[in-house]
Amino acid sequence: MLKKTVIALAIPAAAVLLGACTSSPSSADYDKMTAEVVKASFQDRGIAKLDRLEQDMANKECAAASVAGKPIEEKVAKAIEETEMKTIKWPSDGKFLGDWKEGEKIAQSGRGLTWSDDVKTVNGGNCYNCHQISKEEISFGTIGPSLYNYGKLRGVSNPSSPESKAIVEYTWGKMWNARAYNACSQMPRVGHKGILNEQELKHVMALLLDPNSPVNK
Amino acid sequence: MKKNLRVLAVLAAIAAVQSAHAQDAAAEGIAKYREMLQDGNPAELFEMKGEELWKQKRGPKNVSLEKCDLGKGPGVVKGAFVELPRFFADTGRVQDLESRLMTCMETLQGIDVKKEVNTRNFGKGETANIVALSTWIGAQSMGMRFNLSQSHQAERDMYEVGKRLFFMRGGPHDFACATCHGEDGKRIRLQDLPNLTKNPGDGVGFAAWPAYRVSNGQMWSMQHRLNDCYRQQRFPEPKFASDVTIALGVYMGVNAKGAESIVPSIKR
Amino acid sequence: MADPMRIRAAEAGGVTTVRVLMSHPMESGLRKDAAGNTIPAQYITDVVATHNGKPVLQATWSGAVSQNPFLSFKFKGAAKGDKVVVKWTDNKGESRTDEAAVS
Amino acid sequence: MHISSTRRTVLKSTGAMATLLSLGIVTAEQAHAAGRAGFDAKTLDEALKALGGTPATNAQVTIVSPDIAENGAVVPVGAVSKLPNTTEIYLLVEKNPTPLAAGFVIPAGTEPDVQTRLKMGQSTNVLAVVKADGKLYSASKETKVTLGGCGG
Repeated sequence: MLKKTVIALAIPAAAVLLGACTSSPSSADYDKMTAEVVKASFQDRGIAKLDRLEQDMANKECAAASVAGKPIEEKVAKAIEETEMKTIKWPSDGKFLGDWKEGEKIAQSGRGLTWSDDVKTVNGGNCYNCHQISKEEISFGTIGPSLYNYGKLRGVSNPSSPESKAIVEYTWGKMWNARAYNACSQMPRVGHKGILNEQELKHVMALLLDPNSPVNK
Repeated sequence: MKKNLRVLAVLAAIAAVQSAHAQDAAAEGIAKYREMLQDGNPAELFEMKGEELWKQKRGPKNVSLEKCDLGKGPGVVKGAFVELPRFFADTGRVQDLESRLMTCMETLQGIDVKKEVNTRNFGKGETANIVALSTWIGAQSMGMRFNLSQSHQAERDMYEVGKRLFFMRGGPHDFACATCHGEDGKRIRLQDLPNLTKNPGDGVGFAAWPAYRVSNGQMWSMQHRLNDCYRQQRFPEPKFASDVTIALGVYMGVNAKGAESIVPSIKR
Repeated sequence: MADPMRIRAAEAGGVTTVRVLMSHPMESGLRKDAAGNTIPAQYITDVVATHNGKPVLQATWSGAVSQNPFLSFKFKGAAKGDKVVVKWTDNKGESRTDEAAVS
Repeated sequence: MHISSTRRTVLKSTGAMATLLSLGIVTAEQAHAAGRAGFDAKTLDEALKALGGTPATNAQVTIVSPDIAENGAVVPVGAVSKLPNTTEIYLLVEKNPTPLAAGFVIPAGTEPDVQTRLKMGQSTNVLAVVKADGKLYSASKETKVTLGGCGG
């Protein structure tokens, strides 16, 4: 018998091998094939290294649900939310709000963490890419909900009052790690992943919750 | 004729934009701006260069690309673009337009393209030549509708891999292609985002690249478009013509079945 | 060497519309590169279009004209088949001349 | 087929002004002075002064520029004049570092109707100034320049 030669190319090889024994590959086969393709295709560039492709439970499960075209199982979602909730760090000095003017600048900026940035690049919050925030900025995205009048609509007239405590804490937690509240939220885990630091998050908090911020006018 | 088709496709795209945000004056203003830009698309400069490169004798073997098989037989250009990526028996691979051009440049002309192509500089050398060739070849299918084959097992495999890549979340921001391109009617800033999980309509998404980018004066082929998507996704870099880029091309191209190509288009 | 222009000249009702695309970086001299160094100015300063040797348009430009410039204008008196010649010159003295037949 | 209709010839030359001179449409002095007057001006007023003074607005002059530009790098701008004997057209972008962006000489037989693409650093007034019968007239409109892309 002739020896079979395995072709070095991942995809056609897989097709030939799988085609020999089964009519079509299973979803698990495709997951494996995808992993091989990813491994062969990506390369480090600048600060964007290959370790960024490693997926934690939250990303793996949410992506799998999307591929299957089904909502994530409730049990899995709960497990993700519990894990993510534990990552939230509260302000070290107990103060939640900074300067809304600084917050606006951070919300405007979409910079940082790409391979064309370097470690010195100051990260932006990317907020306007997905959300309406202040009325003045007409160039806003719609991937996330509008945050115009965020504090006002939630009845926050004094962010340091006891009545406002729950919404202030929720807002902080949501920005630190959105997936503690919604397992497959599309929003970046801004605090948890170190996109913004504690001080920067406080400024964005002020943009959303300070009654003097244009957001609440 | 060609010009009319282009204008019609653009008007349809603009009409779609306008109805989606009828009450949004800003969006309407931008649609008007895009309409104004249609006359005099610098992509035509790249088309000219691409046609010349196709017919010119080049490389160690000093031959043209006129015998290159883009899937419809040697030398057949018209209609090839709207059927790519596809499986090629001679290489045993599914290839997109750019990777197929690399094969032709290697085998016909003897150019060591693998060493030449460089995602670090799409505007130089053989990489720029592939962009120009893609622009011209794409333009020869203007007004035609996407119709990718899924008859070969390798093509079906690439679709399934592409789908998984499309939803794969990673990097510091947990972004996937689907973050921006998984739903209808979304925008990033003021840019309308096509839903690439289905046919997003004529002349949008997969049916709009190669495109001239006015923001930087560059002509971008799909390889460059995907490269920059991954940059903005904060992922590491996909290699030029790697299987990740081809699988995503198959996923988007198959989903876009029936969409009319307006390539080469003009973009922000 | 600069890449060729794309010139289209179409006659209708005695009026010829000329549309020109030029391949040029149109660097204003005001931009900085990633390292913070000023990118030297290089832009088209003069454009001249002629029909049968007679000038039909002359343009003087600054670096504020967009990269890969587009220019459109209309003139009377050309017949189909006539030649329209366009020439640009930039601030570095580089130039390019191309022509097209009126269709 | 359109591609082959553009024949390419590269000519060595000493500049477009030389061509104009040799063609006899400008004199040597005009070539020198008219050449780039106003292009160095840093404000709209200075630029207008260099062109010959403050123009009167006139409804026969039309400036074509979009209400909103998705990208300031490429903004379609044009001007049309219905004034008889229009011989020059200028396009100015008020808030650019040097407002005068382009000038056009319109010989007899050419219509005072030109279009091009200009760069704009921010939202600004865009002006068309035309010279007709030796006098200056203008039209202006505001174009908003938005931040495109993802802010990165």
